[in-house]
Amino acid sequence: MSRNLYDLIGLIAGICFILALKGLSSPKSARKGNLIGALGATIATVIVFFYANDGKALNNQTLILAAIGFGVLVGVPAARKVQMTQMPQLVALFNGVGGGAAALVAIVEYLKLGDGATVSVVVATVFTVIVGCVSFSGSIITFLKLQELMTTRPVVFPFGRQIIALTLIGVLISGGWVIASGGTTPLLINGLLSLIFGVLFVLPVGGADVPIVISLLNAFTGLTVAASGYVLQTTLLIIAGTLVGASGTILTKLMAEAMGRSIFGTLFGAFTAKAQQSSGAADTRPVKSGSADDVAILLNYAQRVVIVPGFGLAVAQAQHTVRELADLLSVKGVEVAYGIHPVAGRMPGHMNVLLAEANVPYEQLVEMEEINPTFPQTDVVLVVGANDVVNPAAKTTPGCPIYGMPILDVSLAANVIFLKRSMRPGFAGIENELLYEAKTTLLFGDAKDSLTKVVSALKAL
Amino acid sequence: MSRNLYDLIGLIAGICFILALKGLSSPKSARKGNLIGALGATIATVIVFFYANDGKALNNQTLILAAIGFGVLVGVPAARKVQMTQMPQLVALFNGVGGGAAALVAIVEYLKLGDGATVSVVVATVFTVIVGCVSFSGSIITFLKLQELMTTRPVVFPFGRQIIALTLIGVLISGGWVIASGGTTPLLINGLLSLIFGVLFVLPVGGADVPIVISLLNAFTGLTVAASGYVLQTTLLIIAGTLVGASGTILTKLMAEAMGRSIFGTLFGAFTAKAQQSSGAADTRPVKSGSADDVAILLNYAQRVVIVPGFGLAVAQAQHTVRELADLLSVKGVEVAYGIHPVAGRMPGHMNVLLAEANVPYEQLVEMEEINPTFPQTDVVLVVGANDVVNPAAKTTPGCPIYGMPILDVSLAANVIFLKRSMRPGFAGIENELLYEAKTTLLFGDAKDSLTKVVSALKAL
Amino acid sequence: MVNELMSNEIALLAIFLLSIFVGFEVVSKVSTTLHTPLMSGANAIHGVILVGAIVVADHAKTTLEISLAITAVILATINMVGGFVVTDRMLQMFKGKAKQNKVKGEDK
Amino acid sequence: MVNELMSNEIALLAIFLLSIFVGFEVVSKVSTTLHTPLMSGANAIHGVILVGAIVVADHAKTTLEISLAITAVILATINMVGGFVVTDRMLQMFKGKAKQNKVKGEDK
Ligand SMILES: NC(=O)c1ccc[n+]([C@@H]2O[C@H](COP(=O)([O-])OP(=O)(O)OC[C@H]3O[C@@H](n4cnc5c(N)ncnc54)[C@H](OP(=O)(O)O)[C@@H]3O)[C@@H](O)[C@H]2O)c1
Ligand SMILES: NC(=O)c1ccc[n+]([C@@H]2O[C@H](COP(=O)([O-])OP(=O)(O)OC[C@H]3O[C@@H](n4cnc5c(N)ncnc54)[C@H](OP(=O)(O)O)[C@@H]3O)[C@@H](O)[C@H]2O)c1
Repeated sequence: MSRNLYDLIGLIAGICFILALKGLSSPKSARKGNLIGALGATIATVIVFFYANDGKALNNQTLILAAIGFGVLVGVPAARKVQMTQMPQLVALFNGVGGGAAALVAIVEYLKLGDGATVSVVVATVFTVIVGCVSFSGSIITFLKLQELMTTRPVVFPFGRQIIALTLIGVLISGGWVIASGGTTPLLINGLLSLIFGVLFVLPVGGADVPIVISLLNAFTGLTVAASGYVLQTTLLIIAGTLVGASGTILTKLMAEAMGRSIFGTLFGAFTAKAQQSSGAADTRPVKSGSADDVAILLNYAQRVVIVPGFGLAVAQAQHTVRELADLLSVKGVEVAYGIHPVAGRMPGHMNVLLAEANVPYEQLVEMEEINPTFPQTDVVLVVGANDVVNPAAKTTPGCPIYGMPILDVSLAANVIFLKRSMRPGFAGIENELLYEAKTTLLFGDAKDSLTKVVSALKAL
Repeated sequence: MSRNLYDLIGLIAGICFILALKGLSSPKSARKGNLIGALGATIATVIVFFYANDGKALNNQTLILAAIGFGVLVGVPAARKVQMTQMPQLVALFNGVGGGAAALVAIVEYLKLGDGATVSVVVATVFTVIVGCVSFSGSIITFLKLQELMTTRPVVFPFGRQIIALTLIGVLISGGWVIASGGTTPLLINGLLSLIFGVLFVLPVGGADVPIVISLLNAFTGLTVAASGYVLQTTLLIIAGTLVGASGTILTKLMAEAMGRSIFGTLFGAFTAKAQQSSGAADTRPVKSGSADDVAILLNYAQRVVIVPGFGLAVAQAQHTVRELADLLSVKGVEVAYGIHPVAGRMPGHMNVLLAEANVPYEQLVEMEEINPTFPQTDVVLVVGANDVVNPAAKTTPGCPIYGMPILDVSLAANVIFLKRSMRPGFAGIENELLYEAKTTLLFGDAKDSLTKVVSALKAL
Repeated sequence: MVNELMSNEIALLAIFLLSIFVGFEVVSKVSTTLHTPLMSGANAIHGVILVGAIVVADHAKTTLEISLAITAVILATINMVGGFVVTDRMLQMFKGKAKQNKVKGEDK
Repeated sequence: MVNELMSNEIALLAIFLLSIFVGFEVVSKVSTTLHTPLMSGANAIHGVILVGAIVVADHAKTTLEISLAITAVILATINMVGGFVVTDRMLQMFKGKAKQNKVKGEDK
């Protein structure tokens, strides 16, 4: 296959990727978009077999095909079997291996070129190795955090910032060393330091900020792919990598904005955060806590109930139970809707996926802007493991971490029920005044257990 | 200047153009966007002097500079002095000369290359000449139509479609001839036929559809610029031309959609249109026509008045008088707002420009979506030279030409006053039932005259 | 074989296709109010054909070539300079109340 | 002088810059609901590094090179194939009521 034909087909694959991202940006075309992306990737993979070795069978072709087969055998079942609540960590893992692959590609090409590599190629190689390794090890840490194989809290260590800064300097110096002198050892050291930097860089990030970091590492991996495209002079890799790099950057920004965080704050927040003021005075105030029966009665006689799911619902994996409750209420003639806050849960849009998986009808999922005007006509709001997204402090307390974030105005409803395990605050670490209001009832316990009890109580009524 | 440096700076200019289009797409940044575009164009123009003749003064440099000076002397005053109502035709004219310039560039390069031109270059040349000439002559015709130097009605002639089709075939054949045999004569014939085709192609378009055609020709010119960029191997021209071609195409589609037309229908509608059914029965029905004094009284005792300007306001150039009236009412304590329909006037957004020119405060200009809910609380709607954009047939009469177009729901207000010259229908040629309703008062006459009378009457009250 | 360079034709094609996407995406959400200034601004941008006109005017040898090229320079300049000026004038009028009083239109 | 060809470096730079704009523009208006699938889909797209991995696996001579390259092929395949499959699974769940009854999740 001629270089021209190869590039031409590569261009077609690149356009598939553009169309894929375009499709993925709109709910109607999202699935088709993803398929177009898969088509582009397939085209690109197939044609390289006809081009790379001038049309002859590739060197190591059997090994390559076996490796692809093995990758499919690992990747597809993982993607098929993962629970929806574990989606974030799977995406992190896939991203990490991609970054690792890009780094390896650059290394092998570097080994092969030896002293023949031009300076610009070496620079691109070093970039790929650094960013690919950071993406790889960083993603592994995010995976461990999300999978709760390690603490989800920010890991802070003495002189943390200094150590991170020193590692970064080491990465840059060893990178410069590779460019200046060439050779395998410097590249190895550079790669190792980059791996360490990736770990250190993600450790201080708190569990709830992890999705932003995943998105950022995703953008990083995109850029490494673009750089290895330059090393290999493959236009398709440049286009695909840059697309992902650019859209990933914007996406990271959008995500951070949606949850009222700055990207910088997310990454370095743990070291600079002032100790959370645990407004001790509040703790002594009385709250109205109820039993599952109380809650069942309140729900039973309501005309309209809005369910507000949050992070705690994902933790408790209570999506199926919540749906059972909603169905039961619907049968009893109660109007039920779900109020979905854009950043409720562990990832943006996570609630939609969780609830959709539990077969909650799409029409019952109502976005924040649309549900807010309906709260005054709502009898009961059932807040299942959510806190920040209904905290009025976002409107009333200038200076608090979530000030300015749009919230669900559940306090406008006649009654509010909170299902949570304790009086502990949510992710942002601030007291929720709503818990102390007269219209609020608290049902303590794991969301799934509590819901199961409420369902039984309702059936018994 | 090396080719690399030149291309690099050209790339910067290209990015300026992207940022310009981006800026122009949002009201806040539009003006800055335009300035960035001008910056890019300036950069591009300046650097070519340092590159084209390897850094030495260009051949014919004095002539070139004089030509640029002359162009500035013609273009700037025209742009400065034109009345806002004549904006569309000026844009058409500027577009036409751009297309003409692209065609000339391709021709000169073709003459210079002679037999040395590769096939792909000749193909690009022929494309540039055809499309550039069509854009040139077509734009001239749109100019003549809008400036009312010729009839604004669709010009239909016997066997019109056939003649147009034959000319197109001639254009294509002569184009093929150039590619096959080269030489100057074929190119000359090709250019002439293209000029003729441009004229024939625009003649059947009715006055109100002309903006769509201007936008289409604008996209065409963009593509010719891209093609001449290929002929001259200038990356910047390819980027700039393609950007304009693509964005112009989308814009044409958006414009046509906003006024409920298909692009195809616009171009060939005149030949296929069924004779407008002039529903004769309607003519005999009585209408309530009032005097300027009646209108003044109605307005004087209103609490809230909405002014709906349309095509007729532009024709009558009544924007300053309408503002006088609005100011007078405001002083008298009447709440005044303007309801702006997206396709009222001669071009999309034309009303905003006209009224802004008359110093109507920006806040009083209310878009359709926002003004519609306020009509039930409105006492008087003053419809100044508008018709289709308030015609309820768009909602009630399936199959009529404007069916499905969103309209201003003025019939929800307590009183409606129409300022128009006759009972003739608007652009779409359909009867407006609203004119016969009990709540409607008609004040016949030129909008500017009528408004002047109303203002005097109001002052006398 | 990999590590050859991309051909010029393919590079131009890639640039062309990517520019199409950029052009499409950038304007696809524009509000109707801005259609006219956007059209006019895009119109000014293609006035950059002036660059091409200057290049061919430099190449031009015969009187015919020179006169055609110089005409192209004039036309392109009118397109470009006039286009940007008229767009700016249009957009100037979209400003809020605050700045409006100082500019009083030259319209009759 | 004009009519030379563009250099390879400049062409790649132009492609890179235009791709940045396309990437930015295409996703800049996405609704929060789709952030997660979009991230996951973009993630799958960069799995196309598989192409690069195959190329270097073809080049590879020494055992070290071959084993690194084959590892890259495996990792890239997981990224690409797994990414598209998981994104599809996620998006499948966004469907309306009509189609929902036939798929019952494999979640506990
Ligand atoms: N969606 C995203 O993309 C994303 C990403 C990063 C960060 N964030 C941030 O995360 C927060 C999300 O707000 P949110 O209201 O959904 O969550 P939240 O404010 O973190 O509150 C979660 C609540 O769930 C309760 N909970 C935890 N586990 C539970 C269980 N097993 N059963 C019952 N209750 C349980 C917790 O209280 P107890 O401990 O007392 O039970 C807590 O009050 C926002 O601040 C957002 O900015 C979101
Ligand atoms: N804005 C755009 O971009 C654009 C472009 C192309 C087409 N269009 C189409 O144009 C139409 C615009 O709707 P529209 O309601 O603004 O206009 P219209 O439906 O064309 O009605 C204009 C009205 O103004 C009256 N008129 C004309 N000259 C007048 C004068 N000197 N004094 C007083 N009245 C005068 C006419 O009635 P008399 O003759 O009885 O006076 C007519 O009823 C729509 O159908 C739209 O689709 C718009």
